[in-house]
Amino acid sequence: MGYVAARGGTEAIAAAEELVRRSRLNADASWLELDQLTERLRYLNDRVMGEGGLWAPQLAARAIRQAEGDVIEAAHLLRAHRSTLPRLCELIPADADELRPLRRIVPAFREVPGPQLLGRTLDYTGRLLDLGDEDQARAAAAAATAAAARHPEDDPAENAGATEPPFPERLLDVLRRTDLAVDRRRDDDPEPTDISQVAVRPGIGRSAVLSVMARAETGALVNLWYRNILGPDNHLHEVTLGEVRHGELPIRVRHPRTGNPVLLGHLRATEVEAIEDLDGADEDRTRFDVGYGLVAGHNERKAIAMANLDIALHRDHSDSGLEQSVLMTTDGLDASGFLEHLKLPHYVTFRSMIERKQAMRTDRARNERKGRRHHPAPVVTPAAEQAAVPAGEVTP
Amino acid sequence: MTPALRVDGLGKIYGPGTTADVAGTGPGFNRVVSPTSGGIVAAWDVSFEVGPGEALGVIGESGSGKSTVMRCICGDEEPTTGSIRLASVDGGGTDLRTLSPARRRALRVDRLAVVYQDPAEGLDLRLSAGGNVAERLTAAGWRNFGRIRERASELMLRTDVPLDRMDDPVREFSGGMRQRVQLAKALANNPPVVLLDEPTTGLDASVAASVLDLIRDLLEELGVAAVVVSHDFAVIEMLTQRVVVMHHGRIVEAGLTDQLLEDPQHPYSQRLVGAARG
Amino acid sequence: MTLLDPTISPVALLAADTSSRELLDEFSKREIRRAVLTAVAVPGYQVPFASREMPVARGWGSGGLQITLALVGPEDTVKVIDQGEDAGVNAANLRRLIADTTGVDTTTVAGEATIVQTRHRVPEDALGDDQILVLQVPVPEPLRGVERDMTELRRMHAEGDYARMWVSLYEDLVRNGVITQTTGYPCLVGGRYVMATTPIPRWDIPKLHRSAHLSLFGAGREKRIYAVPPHTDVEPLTFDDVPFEVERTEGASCHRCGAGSPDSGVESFLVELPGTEGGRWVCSDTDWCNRRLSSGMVAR
Amino acid sequence: MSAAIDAIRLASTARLQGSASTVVFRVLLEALARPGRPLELPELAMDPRLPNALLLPLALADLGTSFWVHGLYDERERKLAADVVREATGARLAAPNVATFVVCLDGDPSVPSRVRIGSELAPEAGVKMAVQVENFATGAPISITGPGIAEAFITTVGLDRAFLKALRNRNQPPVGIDTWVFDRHHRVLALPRSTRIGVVDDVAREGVN
Repeated sequence: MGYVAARGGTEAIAAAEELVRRSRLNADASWLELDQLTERLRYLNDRVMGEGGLWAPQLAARAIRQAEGDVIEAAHLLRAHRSTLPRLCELIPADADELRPLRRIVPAFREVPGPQLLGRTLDYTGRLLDLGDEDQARAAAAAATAAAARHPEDDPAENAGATEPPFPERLLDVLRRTDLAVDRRRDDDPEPTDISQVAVRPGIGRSAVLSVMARAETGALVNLWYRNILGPDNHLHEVTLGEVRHGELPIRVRHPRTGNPVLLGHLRATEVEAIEDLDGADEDRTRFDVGYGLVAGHNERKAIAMANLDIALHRDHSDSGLEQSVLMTTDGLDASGFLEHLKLPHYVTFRSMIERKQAMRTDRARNERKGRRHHPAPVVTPAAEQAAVPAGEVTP
Repeated sequence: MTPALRVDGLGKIYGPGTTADVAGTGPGFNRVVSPTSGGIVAAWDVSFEVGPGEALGVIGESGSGKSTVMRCICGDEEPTTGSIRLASVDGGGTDLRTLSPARRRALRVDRLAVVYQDPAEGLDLRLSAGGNVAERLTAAGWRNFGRIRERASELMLRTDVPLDRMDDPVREFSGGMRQRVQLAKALANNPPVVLLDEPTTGLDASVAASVLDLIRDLLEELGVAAVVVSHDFAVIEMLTQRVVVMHHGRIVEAGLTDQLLEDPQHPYSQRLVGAARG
Repeated sequence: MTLLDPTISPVALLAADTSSRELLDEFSKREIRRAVLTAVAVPGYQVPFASREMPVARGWGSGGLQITLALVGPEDTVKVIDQGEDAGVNAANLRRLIADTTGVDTTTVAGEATIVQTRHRVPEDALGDDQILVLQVPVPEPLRGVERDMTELRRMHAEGDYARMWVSLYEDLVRNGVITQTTGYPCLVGGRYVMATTPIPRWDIPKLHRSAHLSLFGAGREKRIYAVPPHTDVEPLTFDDVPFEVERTEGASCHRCGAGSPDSGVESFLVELPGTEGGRWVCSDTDWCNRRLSSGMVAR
Repeated sequence: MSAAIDAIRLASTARLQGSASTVVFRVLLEALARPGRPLELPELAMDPRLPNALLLPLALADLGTSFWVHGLYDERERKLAADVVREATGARLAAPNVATFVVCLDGDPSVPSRVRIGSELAPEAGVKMAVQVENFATGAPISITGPGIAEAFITTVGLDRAFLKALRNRNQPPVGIDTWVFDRHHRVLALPRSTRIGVVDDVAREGVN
């Protein structure tokens, strides 16, 4: 029998695909190399890996190029690719204390244990659109790249923390030592939930909620955060950031036969600890509480939103619907996929809708409605009604 | 005869406390907060029975524990200790607290109805008056639209809700009318026991009086067992035959309503009666 | 790599067979299969499953696709329809993906298929006991109209507490004189669970009731799988004295095969082709309509 | 050591991949959709020393799942079966009350009361159980009815009265045990939790049917 193409649809889709393919290749520009994406559009690449839930810089770059820069589409490509790969083992939960910082700031304190390490960030550069000469910029970039290749140790971004101890103590450790902050690090969830393996729903553990946020669409999470600051829901107040770190995190697996940890490599991650000043009537005001955020790549916005939402979720005991919002509405693929499905044909459903509109216009329906408005006094025999529903004994 | 409702040794402690904290609380100490742990002994050692067709009053000031007792009986809150039995469940042989939450909730359909002070607690204000009654009926398995309409109309008539308002959303109703709808809904499946929590508090005096008249007539006519929780002796006097007085989480006096009003024994009862008569 | 190589994990050996063309690896299929089995054993209950990302958007049939990919074996023949049409864009897209990545045979003829994947329709001809119907589900929760909180929804299903669903039908009747629910009509399955019927039209609901075939429902975005086994009650929620009404328009008949006209003796689900002079009707199940035409049941 | 290698060798015959796992799954699904009807299992390369009941976890288990093998009379057989399943699927061996899959090699009637049945809130936590029997033609007659069954019928499934009663007591849909029964003639039938099992002498006594 083989493959049977149905007339119409298949041809139309093939033609649309060909148009996409041609315009992808046929742009009036040189071919986009993957390193241009991984090295020059770093934030974009990191974001796609974070939302795609897969640390694979080269694959992410391919996805971005194939998606022509559409971030959600690129994340979708990564995730769909991951679906085809077998899951051979589970990672050993990474220890965030092993994160080697490329950047580390502590807004809450002036003098902190370890350095305030600004590192590579856009935060402090003026938002002035660079209108400089293209040729000069190209030359400057080439020179800088060549210089870095000759003396990698001079690279200020890569070696920002080289002179300091690699793992500065956390501000929170200090606060906890002085009993000013509660300890919300827990050991009752030693095997974090892998959200690619289960369907999350309210009531699922904190590790799953954190994972959902780590994989959430950045804009969605930032919006949910802001909406809860300024919008009608009002579950959040602003936190003080105890720690914002971006750095390299070692990733290990257990050897399948020996059970020994084996280092797979490093990924870059952004970690945030948010300090919350409790003010609820039933809360302990004598101590600070803490929210936690950790996302793949360099994405401070998302990690901060995550940390603030984490503590908000803890505070409202899952009573408010915020948990459902976080779990069910922040995934970029889910939201955009459902939105885009509205473009599919809906003429069966629409025909059914028209039919009901017409049914409401029939005389019968009109009479029913009219009858309701001036309902006659009922003729009822209560005894008969009671008999209709036997109220038997409950026997447990 | 098996009482329709029987409550034995009911107690409810909020906060960090344990039963050890009961010591040092109650009327004798003039406090409900445990001096040792800060636990709140909202109700303790509360026992009573209500026979079929009988109405029992529970009176006390706010904070006396009377509403806590009611919420523990109907399942809105889980008591710390004690038992609750209904004649309609296993002939009174089963403590409701041993039932699953699902079974406990299901009792509200036709065994144990509640009328709250705030109609928003007992009604879905977005639904029509008839729809609110229909919810109870469909929960009990009614599947005939015409019969549901008839039963809802009958209940509207019985609770003095004008029939031409039956299909209007309850949120458009006045407070008194909402309370009538709540009564209609509570009585939809002829439950043998009804709990009424401050059913007329917050209503204008004239509206309250007519709702009270209605409740009294319904209780007499339907023969249900009722527990009426109120801070107001006028309500208790009008609706109940027996009464228990609660103070700082304990029952301090119990008796026939007219006798207790005539000759209160406990100083707290005397104060309450005095205030009501004053 | 030898069989007894102690450095190879058992899992890697099991995974090694996975062909690179496949959209799901062996373990993903197993997880979906476990959910499918639970769904069949608990008719109408929405079984949570992990739901892999597919190369189609969430909402474009990723749930149905996952079920089909977890089902198809070498002996299968697959038919895919959207709105009743084999040529619909969603159907064409999914059919191509399924065929290209599994090598399975495809067909447009309902009777030849062992698996029929569909969006929004059940084929007009009754499926047999050797066929499986896979329905793409955008919104699996039938109670969402009366309750938004997922924890409460879970409780309502657990306790079979559907009073509020009934009340919504009551209120609908009171306000509108008819039950206005259009497609995806809520049904009680096996007397226990209220189920969302994808959005298939009411016309198709009777085809799920005590059917010879197994129906599987896949909601990829919401990560739920549910099922109606063969010979299982699927009862549309309605009051005893309010008949369940399917879509039917007085005087409408298919302009191609005549279905729906008094002398044709058959009816099908028709969709309208609007026109200036009142529009024309056509069968939504194009394969069924085509077969009527080609078998000479109707004069062209 | 040799036992371990034996298990690895046997597992290599029992590792269901690609179309083998698909066809086994399809038979298990078909059986579940039509309870009580015996179906032929597909031809497989599995070593004949391994009982067919292992096919349930072999086709469906993986790294994220757990299983338990029960067999009272032959500890070596039980141990070997468990090693093979673990080696062929990566699934963890677990206690009966938490395992995703349970394989009962001997029809011990204590088994149904020892496995997990899920809850109203999570029926999916009910166990998937495989039971090995000799022959479907033997055992206590039962009447079965429910989803997937057009008309109630009476049959035997190779299980004795005690086991069937234990199973019936645990099946309170939506919670319960989904059971596949494998016989020595390369056949399987299923009794999902939705199937109402009447043990025939009880049925007769109650005057039903």
